[in-house]
Amino acid sequence: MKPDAKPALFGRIPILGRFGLWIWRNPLIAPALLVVIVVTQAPFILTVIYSLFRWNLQRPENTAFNGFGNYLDIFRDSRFLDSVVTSLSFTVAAVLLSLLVGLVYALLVHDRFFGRGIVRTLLITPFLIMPIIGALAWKYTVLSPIFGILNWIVRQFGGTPIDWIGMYPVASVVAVLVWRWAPFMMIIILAGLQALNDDQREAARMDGAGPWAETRFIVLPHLKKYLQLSGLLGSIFIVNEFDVIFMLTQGGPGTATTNVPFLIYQSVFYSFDIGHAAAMAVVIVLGTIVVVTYLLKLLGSLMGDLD
Amino acid sequence: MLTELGRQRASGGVLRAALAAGTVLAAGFGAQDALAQSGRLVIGAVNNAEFVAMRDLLPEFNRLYPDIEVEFQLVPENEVRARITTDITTQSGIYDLITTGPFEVPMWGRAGWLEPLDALMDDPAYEADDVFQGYLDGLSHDGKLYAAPGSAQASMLYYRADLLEAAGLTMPEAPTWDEVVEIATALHDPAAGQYGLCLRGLPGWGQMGAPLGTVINTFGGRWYDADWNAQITSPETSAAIHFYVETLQNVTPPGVTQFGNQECGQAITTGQAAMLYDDSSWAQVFFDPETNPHAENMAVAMAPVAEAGSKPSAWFWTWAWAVPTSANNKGAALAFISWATGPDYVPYAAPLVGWGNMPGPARQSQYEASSSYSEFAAPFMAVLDRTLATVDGVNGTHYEDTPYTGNQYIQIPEFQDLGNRCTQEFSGAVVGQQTVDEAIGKCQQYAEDVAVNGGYRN
Amino acid sequence: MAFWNRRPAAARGIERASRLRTVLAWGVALFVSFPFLYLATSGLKTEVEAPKMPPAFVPVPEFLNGIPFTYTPTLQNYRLILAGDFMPYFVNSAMATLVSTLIVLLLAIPAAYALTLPQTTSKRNVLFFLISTRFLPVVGVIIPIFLATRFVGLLDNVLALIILYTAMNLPIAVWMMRSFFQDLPADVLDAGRMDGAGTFHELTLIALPMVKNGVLATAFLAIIFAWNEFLLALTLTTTRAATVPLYMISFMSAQGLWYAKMSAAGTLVALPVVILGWFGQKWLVRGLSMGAVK
Amino acid sequence: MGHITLSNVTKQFGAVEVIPPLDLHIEDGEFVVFVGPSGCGKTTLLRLIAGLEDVTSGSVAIDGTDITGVAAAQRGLAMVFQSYALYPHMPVRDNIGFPLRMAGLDKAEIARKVEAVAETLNLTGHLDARPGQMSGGQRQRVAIGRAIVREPKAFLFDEPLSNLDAALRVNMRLEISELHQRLKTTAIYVTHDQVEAMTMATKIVVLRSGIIEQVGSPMELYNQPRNLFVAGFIGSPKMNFVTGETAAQHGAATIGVRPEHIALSKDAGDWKGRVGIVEHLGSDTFLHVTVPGAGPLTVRVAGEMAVRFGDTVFLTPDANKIHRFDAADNAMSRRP
Repeated sequence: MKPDAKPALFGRIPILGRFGLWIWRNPLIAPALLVVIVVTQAPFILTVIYSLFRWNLQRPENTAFNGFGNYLDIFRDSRFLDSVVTSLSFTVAAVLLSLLVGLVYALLVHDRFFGRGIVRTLLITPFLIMPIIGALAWKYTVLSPIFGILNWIVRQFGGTPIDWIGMYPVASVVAVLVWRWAPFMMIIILAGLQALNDDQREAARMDGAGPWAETRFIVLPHLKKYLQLSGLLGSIFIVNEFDVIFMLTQGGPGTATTNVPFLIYQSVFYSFDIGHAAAMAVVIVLGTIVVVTYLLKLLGSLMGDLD
Repeated sequence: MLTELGRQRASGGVLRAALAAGTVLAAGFGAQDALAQSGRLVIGAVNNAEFVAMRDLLPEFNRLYPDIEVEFQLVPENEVRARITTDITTQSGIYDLITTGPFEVPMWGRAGWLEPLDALMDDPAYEADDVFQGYLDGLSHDGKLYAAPGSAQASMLYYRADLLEAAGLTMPEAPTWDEVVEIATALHDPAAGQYGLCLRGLPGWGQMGAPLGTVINTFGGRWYDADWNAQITSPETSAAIHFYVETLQNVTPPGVTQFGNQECGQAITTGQAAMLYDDSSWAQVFFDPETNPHAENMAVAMAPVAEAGSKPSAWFWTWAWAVPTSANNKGAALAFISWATGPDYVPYAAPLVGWGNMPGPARQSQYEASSSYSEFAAPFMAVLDRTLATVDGVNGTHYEDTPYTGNQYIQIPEFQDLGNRCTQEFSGAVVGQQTVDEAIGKCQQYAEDVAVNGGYRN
Repeated sequence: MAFWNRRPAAARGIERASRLRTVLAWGVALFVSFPFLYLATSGLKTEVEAPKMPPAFVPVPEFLNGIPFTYTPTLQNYRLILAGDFMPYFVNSAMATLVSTLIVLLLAIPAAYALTLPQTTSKRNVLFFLISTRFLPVVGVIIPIFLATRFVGLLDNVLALIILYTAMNLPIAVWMMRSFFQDLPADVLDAGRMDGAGTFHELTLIALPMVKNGVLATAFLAIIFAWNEFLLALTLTTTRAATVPLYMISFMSAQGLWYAKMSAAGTLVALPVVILGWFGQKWLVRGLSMGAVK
Repeated sequence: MGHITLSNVTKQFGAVEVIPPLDLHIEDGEFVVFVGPSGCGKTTLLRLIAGLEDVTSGSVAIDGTDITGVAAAQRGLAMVFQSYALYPHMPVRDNIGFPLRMAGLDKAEIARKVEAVAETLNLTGHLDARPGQMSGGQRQRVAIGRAIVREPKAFLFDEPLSNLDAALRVNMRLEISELHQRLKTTAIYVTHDQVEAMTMATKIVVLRSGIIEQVGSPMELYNQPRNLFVAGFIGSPKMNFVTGETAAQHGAATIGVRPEHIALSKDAGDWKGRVGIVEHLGSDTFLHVTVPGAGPLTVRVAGEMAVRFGDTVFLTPDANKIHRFDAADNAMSRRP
């Protein structure tokens, strides 16, 4: 392993160093790299530039260089800070619950039983469905005060219909996110379970471990790596979640479910305030880098030797 | 048919000539390219029933203009605004024709983003005299018309006469808000799935913002004083917001923060809501037995006011057709406008898709279009006429001086964001995320930011 | 003492779950898939029946009408949707998805292969760079992407989506394909080199045929991500290139009688990927874990 | 036709030097076996010759031509891998024909040559089978077929028999030897099994940590190991080493005696010891005897021997066959 083999971040522009120029002469890699850089890096550089300008699409005459003014503005704006908190709480809650639920799913379906294939299939379905359709289904078939099955049940027990999304918006969004991401966690955890040597479990049984002890002392320690991986990947996807919030709550009521991506979306497409939106985007990208750095280290250790 | 065809063509012809000159000067487009009545025409419109129906009638348009290939995109209101505004402000040329309204049109006209349509007015075949002047005023800037009224509306109060009667209640012709809430409370019976009133709770300056705006006006409130000091926390404005939020909390269906124009309309046709304060374009739906099982029990009243004797308050809105200067096919766009808003559309379309799917009347002749229509239009026409006659929906119904124009909105670009953010906060207050005063405080802060950042106040 | 002594069922083997667990697993599975199953079943109702409570779950033939929780299915919603303007959306989605997936494979396979070759250096940097781009929030770059798309004249053009989806899926595809290539026995590739295969023949004649399943799995994942993509489609397409998510957002606000039609449309849109997923679930693991977990 | 010369060849993996500077000459037609414990660099050396690894410095020449930078395929060598490395998606016919196809031969000629090779290797009936359907021995033959079909200048074998079971291994050993007799093509064969080395090689190269300890014919290595390592590595059971007083008596730091060069008696001899484990092989008997002052020794006795655990026996090394080593483990001359 070379001493300088640290994880690369996207802030590190390949043309400028590290990768060395040879990579561009590698006809097998260069095209893929070029596409990714042009489509993802170039726009990000533009975003950084935009973030330094006062620029509202509706008032082009008002455009001017603004230095770090946009950054000052967004950090003074309670909406942005709130959305950061919202993003973080969604992420923490949804990731932890998804992990837990995913683990339960995985433990439920790991061993063979009647119809295991079908059960697994049903369990991963939420992850496959287009997110906006998943959200639509929840909004209208489950949570809706009028058509929703939940309120029908409530009414059977003599309750009055509840506006779930209105009254419990955060819980509603987290519920949908967990519904959608727990299968993702399950898939990775299942892979971990499959990698667990049956001999080990059998040996534990020979040594007198009951199902609980077996899970606690053999299975869970073995799964640690997999739980870490799924948790971290899940965090990165969930922190950027947009589709479900767009469809389910539009960030509301109030700003209860406005996370950073949705706030940026609103800033761009409802306020047309490019400067502020870009500043927020830069901040969230920088924030993501912290997590990604850790993730890459973890991935690196999971991948074993590279180079 | 032949005469109709001829007239449409003629109208297009005059327009073409007139517009060609203006366009060449203004934008430097070649007249030939810009005004061809052929090719691809991309329309972006709000997905209201009248435009959905219009899309279904495209074969008729194509019979008149066989060489125009129409691509009609219909999107919910909040989304359509986002997409259209992005297109217009970046001059992207996505749309050749858009639905927009009196909030944006004067600003966009001034910015040079919309084509002037005065030529359309000058075309005798268009019968411009027939169009209500009030709507045209709202769509003009500096004496130039930038959009043609497609579906016009003013706000009014709908109610179920049968339910009121059963409860021994009567509705004044021009009720106050207190009276409305009193009646709504009497009729509100959630256990039976019966709700007193539907009122837009969906955030958005064009959704909750519209009825709320009129409540603020009639309560004597305003967004800014003459010096651009935000007035959300002023006693009048604050009282209006408190009233609106509490009404939503007390007498509306569950989930009201997700109810916009469409959802509230459904609440009436499904019999859930006893009353609805919303726009006049619903009248055609509500009074038509084909589209509303309770049609014969529907009645309307003037938009409620703060107290008896207050000056009438209502919002005016027009979904209007405009041609962006960045459009690629202005000729086809104009042809479509003249078809969709011309004097022949309603008489032709109403028998095919029903009165409920007609645009809100922007032309006097729509009321006289057929005897059956005038018959069922009679109950609400009186109220609408009176509203149109007494309310200044363009310059506002404020009691106090304001530095801005606009009625249920204020005509500055930043209002779109401000209105969205404030209504979002208010909807948060409706479901108890925060107190009304907290929401008002935030809204006040946003409004102050807009005044300063927008350069309205130093 | 030993717990399993008292529980012969558990002792019989690791691979058999208890009956309680079987029931539990089925219960959870049905609960979890309820929103989708109910959506699918509502698509087969009439508009009048769809919003009715108590909910009807079970489609039955007409003569069995009246049994609680049942209804008579109809295909009228599907007929309406397919006769309407749904197909162009569907075709656009299919185009964007399939073409981008094809390009992804064309670009990712050689790159991934090169990243397993011993003479390639900086593998770690390239791989980590690639995957880090996948973690960028798309909203963070949506403005420049919109403006750039406009600049090159590709607004409302499927080509724009194809390019973006390609870039979006490339990193994962490279990671995934690489993990498959890496599992190939090194000897076989060495044998190929001894036998005179250049890199091109080594890849096409030896390595690629051996990772057929890997290619399918990669394609499968790329298809899922591209098909379900929402924000870019929403922002960059209008009419001509509009994909199914745009069709779906018209159901965001209640519009006349729309519940059954929405359900049918949602089912129709979700189904291709769901079916694909049912067949390819075993491949999901590698893709979703970037190949870190085999 | 195929003599190979390595001059001053080194190989580093990162900072680790796997092969220190090394020279080696292989004559045309030789059967050279690289042998050594695992990790000694023998496979690396083979791969350097094959061109599958690049040398860090030095040069490789075949028939006097420097081929240091030449790609593996262009070196005119063929290789048989430990795992056989057959292409699983191709039938046997295509597997064997692959190098010819890469060389651009036309189809008819490929078919003809493949048939011919299949004939010699008894694979004719299996040409359309896939490797996955064949037994280990058959796969090995296919791998060999793929190597010989292109008539290389030399064969490279990388532990080709280690995946086979014991019986098959002996068979294949003979087959490969026979093949070499017939083709007379230079062969380089890597193994960690000194029996394979002894039985097949015309020349053995003993490697340790990338360094050539000794090169020679099997018998040279057996009779005149250059140092303690070679002495211990070649021969089975292993040579006995005795140090201390006993060695000093022979004027050496260490003396080595092969088990077969010790005479055993129940009555008298040089060393007295107690019998430990006795291994009866039928043809031979191996006794593990503990001799005070000399340590544990292994003794090989032809035929069956009636001794039991705990018996006392006397051992006498064949004085002419005692190997002496100095303090640096290098062999000293035989006692005069």
